[in-house]
Amino acid sequence: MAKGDPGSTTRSRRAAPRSRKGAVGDPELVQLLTPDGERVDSVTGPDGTVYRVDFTDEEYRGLYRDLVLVRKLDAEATALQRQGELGIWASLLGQEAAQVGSGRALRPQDMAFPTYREHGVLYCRGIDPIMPLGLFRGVDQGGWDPNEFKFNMYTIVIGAQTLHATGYAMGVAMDGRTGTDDGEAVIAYFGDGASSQGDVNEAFVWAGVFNAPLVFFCQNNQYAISEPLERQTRIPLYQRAAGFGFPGVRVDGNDVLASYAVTRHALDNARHGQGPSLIEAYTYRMGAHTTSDDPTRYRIASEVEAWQAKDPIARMKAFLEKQKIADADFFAEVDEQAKRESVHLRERVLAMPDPEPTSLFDHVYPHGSPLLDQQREQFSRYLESFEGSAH
Amino acid sequence: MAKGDPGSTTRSRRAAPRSRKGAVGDPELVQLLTPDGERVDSVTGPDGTVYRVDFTDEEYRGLYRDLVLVRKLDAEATALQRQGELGIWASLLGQEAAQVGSGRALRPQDMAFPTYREHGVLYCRGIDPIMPLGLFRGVDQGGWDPNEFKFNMYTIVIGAQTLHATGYAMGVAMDGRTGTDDGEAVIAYFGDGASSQGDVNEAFVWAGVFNAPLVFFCQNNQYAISEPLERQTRIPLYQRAAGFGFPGVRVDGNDVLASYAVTRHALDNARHGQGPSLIEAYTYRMGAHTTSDDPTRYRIASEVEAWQAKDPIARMKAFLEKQKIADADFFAEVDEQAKRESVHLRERVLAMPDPEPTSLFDHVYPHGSPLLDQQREQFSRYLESFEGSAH
Amino acid sequence: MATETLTIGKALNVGLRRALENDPKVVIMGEDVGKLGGVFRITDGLQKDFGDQRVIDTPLAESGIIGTAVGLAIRGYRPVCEIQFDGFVYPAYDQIVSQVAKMHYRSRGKLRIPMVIRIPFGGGIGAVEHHSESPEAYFSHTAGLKVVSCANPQDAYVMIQQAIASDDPVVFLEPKRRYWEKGPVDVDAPLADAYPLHAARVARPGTDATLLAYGPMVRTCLDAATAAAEDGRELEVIDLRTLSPLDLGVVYESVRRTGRAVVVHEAPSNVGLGAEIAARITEECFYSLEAPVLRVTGFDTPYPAARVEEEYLPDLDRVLDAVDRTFGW
Amino acid sequence: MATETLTIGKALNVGLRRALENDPKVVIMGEDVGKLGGVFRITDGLQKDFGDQRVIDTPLAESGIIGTAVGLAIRGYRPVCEIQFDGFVYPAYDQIVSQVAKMHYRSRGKLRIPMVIRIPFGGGIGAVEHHSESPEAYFSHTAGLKVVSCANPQDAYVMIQQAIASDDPVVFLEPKRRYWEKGPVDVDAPLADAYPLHAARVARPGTDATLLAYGPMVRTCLDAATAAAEDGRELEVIDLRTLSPLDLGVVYESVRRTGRAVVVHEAPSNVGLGAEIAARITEECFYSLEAPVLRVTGFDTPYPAARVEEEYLPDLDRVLDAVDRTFGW
Ligand SMILES: Cc1ncc(C[n+]2csc(CCOP(=O)(O)OP(=O)(O)O)c2C)c(N)n1
Ligand SMILES: Cc1ncc(C[n+]2csc(CCOP(=O)(O)OP(=O)(O)O)c2C)c(N)n1
Ligand SMILES: [Mg+2]
Ligand SMILES: [Mg+2]
Repeated sequence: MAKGDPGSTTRSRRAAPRSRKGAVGDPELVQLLTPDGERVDSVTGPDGTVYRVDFTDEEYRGLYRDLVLVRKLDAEATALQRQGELGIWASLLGQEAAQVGSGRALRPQDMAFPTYREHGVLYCRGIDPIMPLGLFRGVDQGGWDPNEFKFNMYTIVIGAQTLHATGYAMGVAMDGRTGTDDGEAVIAYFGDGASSQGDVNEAFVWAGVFNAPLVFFCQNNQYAISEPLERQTRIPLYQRAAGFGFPGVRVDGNDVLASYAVTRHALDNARHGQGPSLIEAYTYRMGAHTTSDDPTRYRIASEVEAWQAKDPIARMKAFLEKQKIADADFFAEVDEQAKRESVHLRERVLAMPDPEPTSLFDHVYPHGSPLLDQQREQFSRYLESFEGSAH
Repeated sequence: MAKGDPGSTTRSRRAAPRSRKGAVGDPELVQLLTPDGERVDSVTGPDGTVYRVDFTDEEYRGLYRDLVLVRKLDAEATALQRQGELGIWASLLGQEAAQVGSGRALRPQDMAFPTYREHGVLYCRGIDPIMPLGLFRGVDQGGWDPNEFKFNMYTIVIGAQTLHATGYAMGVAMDGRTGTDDGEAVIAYFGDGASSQGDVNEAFVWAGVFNAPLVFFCQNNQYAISEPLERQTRIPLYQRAAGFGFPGVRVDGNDVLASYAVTRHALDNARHGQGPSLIEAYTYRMGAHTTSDDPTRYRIASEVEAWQAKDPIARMKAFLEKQKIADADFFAEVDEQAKRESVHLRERVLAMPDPEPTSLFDHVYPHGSPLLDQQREQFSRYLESFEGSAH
Repeated sequence: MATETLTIGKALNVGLRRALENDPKVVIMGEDVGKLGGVFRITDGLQKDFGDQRVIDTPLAESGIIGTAVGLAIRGYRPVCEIQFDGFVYPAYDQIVSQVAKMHYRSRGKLRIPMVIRIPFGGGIGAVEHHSESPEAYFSHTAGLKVVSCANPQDAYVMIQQAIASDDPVVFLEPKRRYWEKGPVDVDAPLADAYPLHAARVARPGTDATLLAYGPMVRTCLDAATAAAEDGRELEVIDLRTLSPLDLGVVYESVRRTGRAVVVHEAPSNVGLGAEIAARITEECFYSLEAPVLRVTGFDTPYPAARVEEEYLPDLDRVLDAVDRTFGW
Repeated sequence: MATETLTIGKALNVGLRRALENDPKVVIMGEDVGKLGGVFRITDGLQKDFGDQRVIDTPLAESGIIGTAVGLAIRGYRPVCEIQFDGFVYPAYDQIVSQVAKMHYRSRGKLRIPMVIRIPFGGGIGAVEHHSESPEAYFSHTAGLKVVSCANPQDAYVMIQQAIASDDPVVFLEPKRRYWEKGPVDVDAPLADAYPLHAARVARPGTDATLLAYGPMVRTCLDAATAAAEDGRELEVIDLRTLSPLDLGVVYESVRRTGRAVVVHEAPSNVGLGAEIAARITEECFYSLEAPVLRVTGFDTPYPAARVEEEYLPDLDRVLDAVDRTFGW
């Protein structure tokens, strides 16, 4: 599915009146698959855009497979952390649909700038899920060549990557790579908490001024560690975009179909030269902020349960079952594959070698530094001085 | 006028439809006095607020006097700079109405956070205009006790003061000083360029989340040094507020009456506990950015001329004349006073003593520092070593 | 005298509680300081007891935290800001160096910004990037700021209260890897009688060489001194406590006796505190030095991946190796 | 060889022009760099000739300038960012120290950020606050950044091109008070043959003591050396040129000959470059030193009001006073 273009979104050029909406649901929330697994044929966003998807059965099954795999690999990483094999883990549990939907909406030429939680997007980009685990295991700092994978390194400093994405998107436009169907688009992921950072708002300014081919994708998982959304904003986050002069839309982030449709539409607008937009994927962080966190200190069980009922995978499964797009064999096979891949991941994590001590001096500068050469040499000699001793 | 409450603004609680507007002019621009000096009785803002003022003749004359005095003192400072008596000067030429209107709208208990250009607001606060000249002459860093004057020190780092204003306003609320007619309100001044800074947008976030009693007053003078507004935003700046969940309004910043009405209304809302709002005072920087700047490099004469026709003082004068609120004697007397005050200012600037060399060690820390004591002592000894010599 | 055994983390928590009790103008603000009690639980229970106007969960933006705290200070409050981790203080850097540090000076002494900026700092906890930084040089080089670090529970308890009571803006560096170390704390002794905030102190007397450290490295140096003593070498350990201004009187006195000094910190060497201390010792004790002042520090690389941080961080062996080198000069 | 007489400002302008000509990936960005040509006119005429996609007027936000430049660098561009004044670099501090400085390291060498951050720095122009800062220590302490400063038109012309051609992120400090100083510039000599970017150089040979400076203080030291020569004392002046990494080989060589060294910079003394240089010289030349390395610097106060900046800034007299003191040790 990553290669084709099955989902289609059409924009009604004459903006529809504000009150017009799709068949069901909250006019402020684009949804194409209800928590019960009912399909909505199409839905109209606040600016009159009509969102719909038109997947083949195989593609629907593919999305389900993605969701299950991504959740399973994430659970495996959580388990690895519990067993001391990772230093920390930031789980995506609950956010699979937002990530798979948006990740699959990317075209091969598109570039993504993740936070530290976009394991699902990474997976959809076709990237080996082992890649970020070096960071969380502490054997490296998670580095890879962003251009090789069209996927930037994880960014931990909240919001910083949104400016990088904006600059990159400016470069896309400067390269003349927008304005056509095969133009490039850029997506910047960030969280609800990040929306308060100066950097993120500067990115909004820049993207607007330079009409950058950029989609701001905010996963509003309702919390920034312990702080609920009300500590970041008093109005829905998607409305922030209007203040900077570009469209914003809130999508049901637990609905993989709507997440796909909305993102694909926004990316295509961007690649066609229509500039930036903001997507707020309304979702929920079902687990802890990271494995270091204890969410029972700041939120109540009933809230978590209410969101459990909106689970992104359960609704997709219900849909596939109801529509007879998939049968028990299929679900079993997917679970089997998920298990296989997670075992494989685990094996490879355990096999990750610790870095050489002196590797800490590598790659500080492309052109090196005499100071570091000296420190490396002294440290090597120092280490050698212990050789043969009990140290 | 500073003490009374002559201007009244009433808010129609049921928001009027978007298209409804006052008697004349641009629906997006609140104006009560046209460039030709015609009074508009009342005007309805984008959110349905009806703005009007109801000044006595004496108060109208008072506003005129403020405008003239402020312009004259500013011109004097420019002249002083040209003669080498000031290191630099940031002129308010063209922005008198925005500053006098908003400055007079402040009640005595209100607190203002200026940039480096709010000489007019400072004047309206009843502050001696000599006060900031130490900064521009280079004899000190412009400091005074903000609480004594209810007017913060000038802030040169673009946007930084908007966060200070927000924190101060949070403190006002924490002190229980909102919610009544004599509650306190805070006003934060900044420019169109500043709207791009992370700090300013973080201030918007904070003010919204904490419902701070704060008016963001943006003087959009169309330029940030050489950069025109389009480099900061692609939509009108007042609309930024909507993205953060509070009202924004654009006022004719060359119209002292509208500037007063809009600011008074916003301040009163704030003091009553209704939270922050943004005012964009649409105006023009008639002169250079500072005396160091050469605006002919980046803007054309015809643009300046077009704005000349909207001069804030000329229109007020035309109004006073047409309505026979003031006669030639009055205008002559005001000019006379302006001249007197500017001569007086000049004399006092010339008399400003240079600081003592060792004063540079003063007031680094309230509780001092042994390192500085030592440096001061060594430096004093060093200076003494030259005494009697040719140095 | 009520002595309790507390961890450094708990001592800070009790000290903060004391400060909130003693002065209604003290407010704590930062990310997750409320219900969660901070990611290290240093503010645990405080919002519950003092309310969310005294212990304020802020939006996620560090410049906003410090910038609004400046405004609160102008309003008469005494804000105590928590920066969640060392690596996240930089978005607030402008507000700290251009506003907090300069307000008093610019106002010719008329305005005070009695603010404390608490930062858990340093490495050794196996964290991912940006969670193990030692930014003290950036603040110590900035005139107008005072910078301190505590190294034991008693100091943690007292110094945090002194910092809050001080009208100087204070960057308060907490040795995060030592949060869980225990020690006795006299929770009743009056603050007025306490050892001064801006003073160094001999943590272990010795005669043969002087070790200088602060925060997390004090423990490392004390361990090194214990090990050295077994080899018959008596090392004096000085806990600097105040990083800006430095209090070097006791250091000069020590080095004049021992003739040898080693400065230890986690931060990179280049243009770090160690350089300043070495330069000043050399100036003051030029004729007493048997060897140049040596530095044992983090290397001049970004803080590395957790699995090599033990190599990056100064430890007992590297400290003793440097001491040996001063004897071999 | 086409030698022209240019000011430092003009030499930078011509150097930037050359860089834009030679590599289509070079882009200049910052506040007012376009039509206005920058407040110091260093980019004068460049937007006119290269268009507004190569010379980009940005929104007014320094973090945005550096942050988007990182993105442009990832995209394959070579951004040259102008920070309008030294005091306005701090809003970008997070992007510089946590992103620019660390990207190469984090990517294990797979990503390069060939960015130049140009900053007119230092005082002496009678400006208001925040316009006269010397922030070099903040950057030099940061691993992953390189920091250089030029002191004459020839270096200005060559070094800016070398910095742009380098794949290392370079903080390029321009001595703003010297922008108008003139000197000969060979505008045709090939860059490949030029003196290396990260190398110090003897600016004036001497035998009796060594003066170390960079940027604006090189001129001050040369003047001091001229004055000292009249008194019969030959001072060697070394222009450090590269502040991080420091290139101290030539310095050690000099100090071993002279036995005396004075470091001069405008930045405050405490934890400044002078401390690092003094510490290293002491370590390397311990037995050659007749006196401790002395520092002549700005004081540890915020940069003061313009009318006392001459007192604040090191000048010929203060430099010579320090030299005298090294002789009196
Ligand atoms: C600048 C900065 N400040 C603080 C942190 C510590 N921190 C890590 S994640 C986080 C919360 C982020 O919340 P949000 O943006 O909603 O993303 P989420 O974790 O919910 O996906 C915080 C405060 C950080 N990483 N960077
Ligand atoms: C953080 C920061 N960056 C850059 C500058 C330099 N600077 C001074 S004024 C100015 C333009 C400000 O424009 P605007 O906010 O519109 O205010 P105006 O001067 O037009 O009143 C700039 C870039 C500064 N003072 N602070
Ligand atoms: Mg979140
Ligand atoms: Mg402006």
